[in-house]
Amino acid sequence: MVENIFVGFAEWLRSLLAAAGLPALFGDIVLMIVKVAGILAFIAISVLWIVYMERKMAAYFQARIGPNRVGPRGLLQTAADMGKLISKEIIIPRAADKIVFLLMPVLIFVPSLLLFAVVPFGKNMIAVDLNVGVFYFFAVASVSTIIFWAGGWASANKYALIGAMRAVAQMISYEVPMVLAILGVIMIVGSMKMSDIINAQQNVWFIFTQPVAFIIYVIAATAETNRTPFDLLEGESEIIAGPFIEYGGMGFAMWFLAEYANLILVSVLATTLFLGGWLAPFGLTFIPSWVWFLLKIYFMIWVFMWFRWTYPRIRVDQLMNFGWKVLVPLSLANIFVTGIGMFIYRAIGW
Amino acid sequence: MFGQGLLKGLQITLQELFTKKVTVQYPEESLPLAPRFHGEFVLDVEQCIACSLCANACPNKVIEIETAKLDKKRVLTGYMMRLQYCLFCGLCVEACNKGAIRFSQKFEMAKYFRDQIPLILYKGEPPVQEEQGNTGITAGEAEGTEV
Amino acid sequence: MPGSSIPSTVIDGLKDKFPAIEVSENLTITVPEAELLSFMRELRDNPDYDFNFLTNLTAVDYPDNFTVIYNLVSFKYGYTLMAKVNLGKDEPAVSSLTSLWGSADWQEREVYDLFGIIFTGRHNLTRILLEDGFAGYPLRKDFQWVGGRE
Amino acid sequence: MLRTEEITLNMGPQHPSTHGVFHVVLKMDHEVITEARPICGYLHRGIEKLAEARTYTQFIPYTDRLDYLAAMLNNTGYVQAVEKLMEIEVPERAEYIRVICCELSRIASHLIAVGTYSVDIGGITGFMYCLRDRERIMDLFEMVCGSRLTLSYMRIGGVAEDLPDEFIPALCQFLDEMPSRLDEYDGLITGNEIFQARTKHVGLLDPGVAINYGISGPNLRASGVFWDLRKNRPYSVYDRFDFEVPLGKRGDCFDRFTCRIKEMRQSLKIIRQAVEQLPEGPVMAKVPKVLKPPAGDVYHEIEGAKGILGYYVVSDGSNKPYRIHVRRPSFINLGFLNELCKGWKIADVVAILGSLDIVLGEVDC
Repeated sequence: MVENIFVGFAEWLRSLLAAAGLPALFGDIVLMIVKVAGILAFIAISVLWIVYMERKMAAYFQARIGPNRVGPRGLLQTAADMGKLISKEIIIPRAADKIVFLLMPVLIFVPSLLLFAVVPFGKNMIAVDLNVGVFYFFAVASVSTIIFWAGGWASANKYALIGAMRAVAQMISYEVPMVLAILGVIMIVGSMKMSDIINAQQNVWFIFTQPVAFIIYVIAATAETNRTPFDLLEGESEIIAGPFIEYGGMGFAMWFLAEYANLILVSVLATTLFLGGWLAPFGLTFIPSWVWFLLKIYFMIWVFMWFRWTYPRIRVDQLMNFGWKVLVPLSLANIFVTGIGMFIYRAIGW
Repeated sequence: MFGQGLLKGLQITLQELFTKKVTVQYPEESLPLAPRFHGEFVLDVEQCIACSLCANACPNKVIEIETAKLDKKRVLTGYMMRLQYCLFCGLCVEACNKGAIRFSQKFEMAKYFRDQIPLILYKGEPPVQEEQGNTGITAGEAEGTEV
Repeated sequence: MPGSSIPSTVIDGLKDKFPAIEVSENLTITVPEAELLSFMRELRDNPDYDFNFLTNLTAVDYPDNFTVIYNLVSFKYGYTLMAKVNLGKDEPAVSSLTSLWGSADWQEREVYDLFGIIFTGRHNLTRILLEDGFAGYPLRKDFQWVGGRE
Repeated sequence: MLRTEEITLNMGPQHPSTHGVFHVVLKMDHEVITEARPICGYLHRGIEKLAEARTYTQFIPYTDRLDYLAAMLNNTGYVQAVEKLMEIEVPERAEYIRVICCELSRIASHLIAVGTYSVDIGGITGFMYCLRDRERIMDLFEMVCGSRLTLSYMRIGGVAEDLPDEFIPALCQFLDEMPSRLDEYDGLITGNEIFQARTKHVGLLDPGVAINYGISGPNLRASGVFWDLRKNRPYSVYDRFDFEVPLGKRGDCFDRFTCRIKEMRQSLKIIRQAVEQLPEGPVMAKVPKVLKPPAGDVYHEIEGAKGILGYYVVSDGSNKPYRIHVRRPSFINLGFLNELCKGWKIADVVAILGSLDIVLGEVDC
């Protein structure tokens, strides 16, 4: 069965280890390692693929054809780029805080990796199905703000400093409406467990019951992932690359890839919360749940790319105004309306 | 109103996603060049009377002509263009009354070393007597013998 | 060209006010250096001429003197006017027009940079195109440059 | 209270949105600019000095390298100045060809202005579309004169060669397709709310101040001043064409941007009329092989793509110009940058600088 190919593999592995006479704890540990390895492989491959996809999509939106020289249809372009970036010399500015400067590009991956633990890839395909899944997601995701800031600060460059400050301001401001928007969904579900949220969408996806929340979420997520029109901390036409300006070679590649890992994560969350997660639409259940999940997150990623290659960049004060004066009140209003709606719903007692 | 322009932009980029792409895959395919294209120079040695009009017309002193006297007649013995200074403005071609110096359609003029850049269009032996040494090398062959 | 050059009646009026100016055939006005500022102020502020646009400011190094050239345009009437100031070869200096037209600022700096003509009565007269430590003034005819190709 | 201090930020000479090697020293109070000191000259090649060692004809290729995005206009301004000095009458057909080429050049230059402005604001796609369409103009120029960027097509007394046969059909096709492309830019860039939020009411240029600072071209017209030399002081055959001069209302970055898009539409209109009226005949006046203009000087202005492009030519009677000075619109438009940037943010500096549409080849000369 394609549907249960991964779950089945896990069961088979566990039974194999049990048959070999090993204790259950050891089986769990091995299984955990396999899961982590699988997720890491998924991240690595999808990040490489998404970089390629972004370049290809950018090209198609711009009437070009994009990378097409390395490998068939340019598929190995990102791999070749990575090869180049790895082989480059690591340049550390003299004034930079060496340890922080070198540590941050490595650390930036840690929150992303931690977050993948709660990603519901398919039916019964969550590494850890925490009962505070969404909360955990936001708590860990916020940490990356500090890493962006520390990386920019350590570079001892004014552009990096401006970019880092913008990163902090922007990410914190947009975390608020994002969390408030999701609160609507959590109110309806009554649980923060990822699998519960998905199962609550059996009948109707939350994009239809919570459209405002979805729009707020998409906007805030664009800001969280620093993509156009909210790519202020990179802002290549004003502060060039923001916090990453002094990074070259693999240091830069790490930041770059982490951005794409974050892009996957926000798409995952959008899919889980609003697009029904692994649930198949129109009863098309013959397609496995994890395929549906991948399709949905790639659709979300594509939408983010579409935004990026269409829109110009907003200014920093406008960004703040928009976040605090439009999105936050709007998301609060959404919670209010959701609350009233739920009250009426229960009062009628459908 | 608010949002309309944003949607319009999305619509335009979505349309472009499906239109024909304009990229030309250069080494494999190339665009047709205009007949007047200013490419590399060719010299019709038979036509050249070594009058130096081209060298004088050049704004940047790119052309270096060597001549020798043969029976009171000037004969071309060397024609070199220092292409690193060339503006490709076409004033030399325009100055030539005989149509000896012309543009070709060749535009791939990159060289690996700086000393390969000067374009030697003609390098002949100084004529000994009569019209013997004048047959020289033609332009096409001269390209291969760059120093 | 319609209305491009300034009518001779206006020139005559100017001559009455500033007897020291010389008007050539093609209506180019040569102004003594001492009267430049008041002459230009008159041109700008008098509503009969209303030369509100200083379009060009440059200089020429003639064998005997430096000449600073001012090209004025009146948007109201469409007049154009070329005014010249002749300066001595030694330490040429002329009063600045930055108080009248903002566009004089950069153009005077450019002339200073390339000709070494001092504009008095303005601030920030520094080199603009060449680096600060550049020796000599390249657009003077006696300027010798070193280097060049081969 | 926290103790704060101004920071000095070097924007350029290597910076993606200074449109070349241009350097602005920004003094900032957090992100707000208190002083923007422009430093130019990184691209100074001494073209005015070079002219003194060359003949009148030989200077034509150097004019290409001033505003290399609108080389035809630079050529035209120079040759017209020399023609004025020598009192040469240019054949009718050559004048029309000049108008066609100049307006194409203006469109090409404005396309770059519009495209790079889109990049400055952050939208890269608009830039690609503009460059894609500019390529069509480059192809047309290649047909006419063999070069794509540095054209050197104009000659003193006419143009270098007559138009090739395949030019007019290709041009007409371009004229037919271009309006829809301009609509596309309007939809993608101009109509975008984010773009409008970034540019409207930013970098306001008061008409009086603009005139005082000698700002010209679309930048001046965006402030609402009707001053287009093609209308106010028609040179060449511009008085025979029916076109409008687009004016702005507020004089902000948005007006400066939209003025360029509107001007492209007008240029298309002029080209269409010029093609219809194009007479037969020679393209070169009878001029001597060696040009020796009479001693004297002349100042001639045309409406360039970036503003008023003036050439001041002094002849001493020899075959080489005694002095050539170019009134470069970009250079003079830049003189007001400091005042324009004060009080705005870094992102706005990029927006303002981009809206002035400078080209460094012209600024530094």
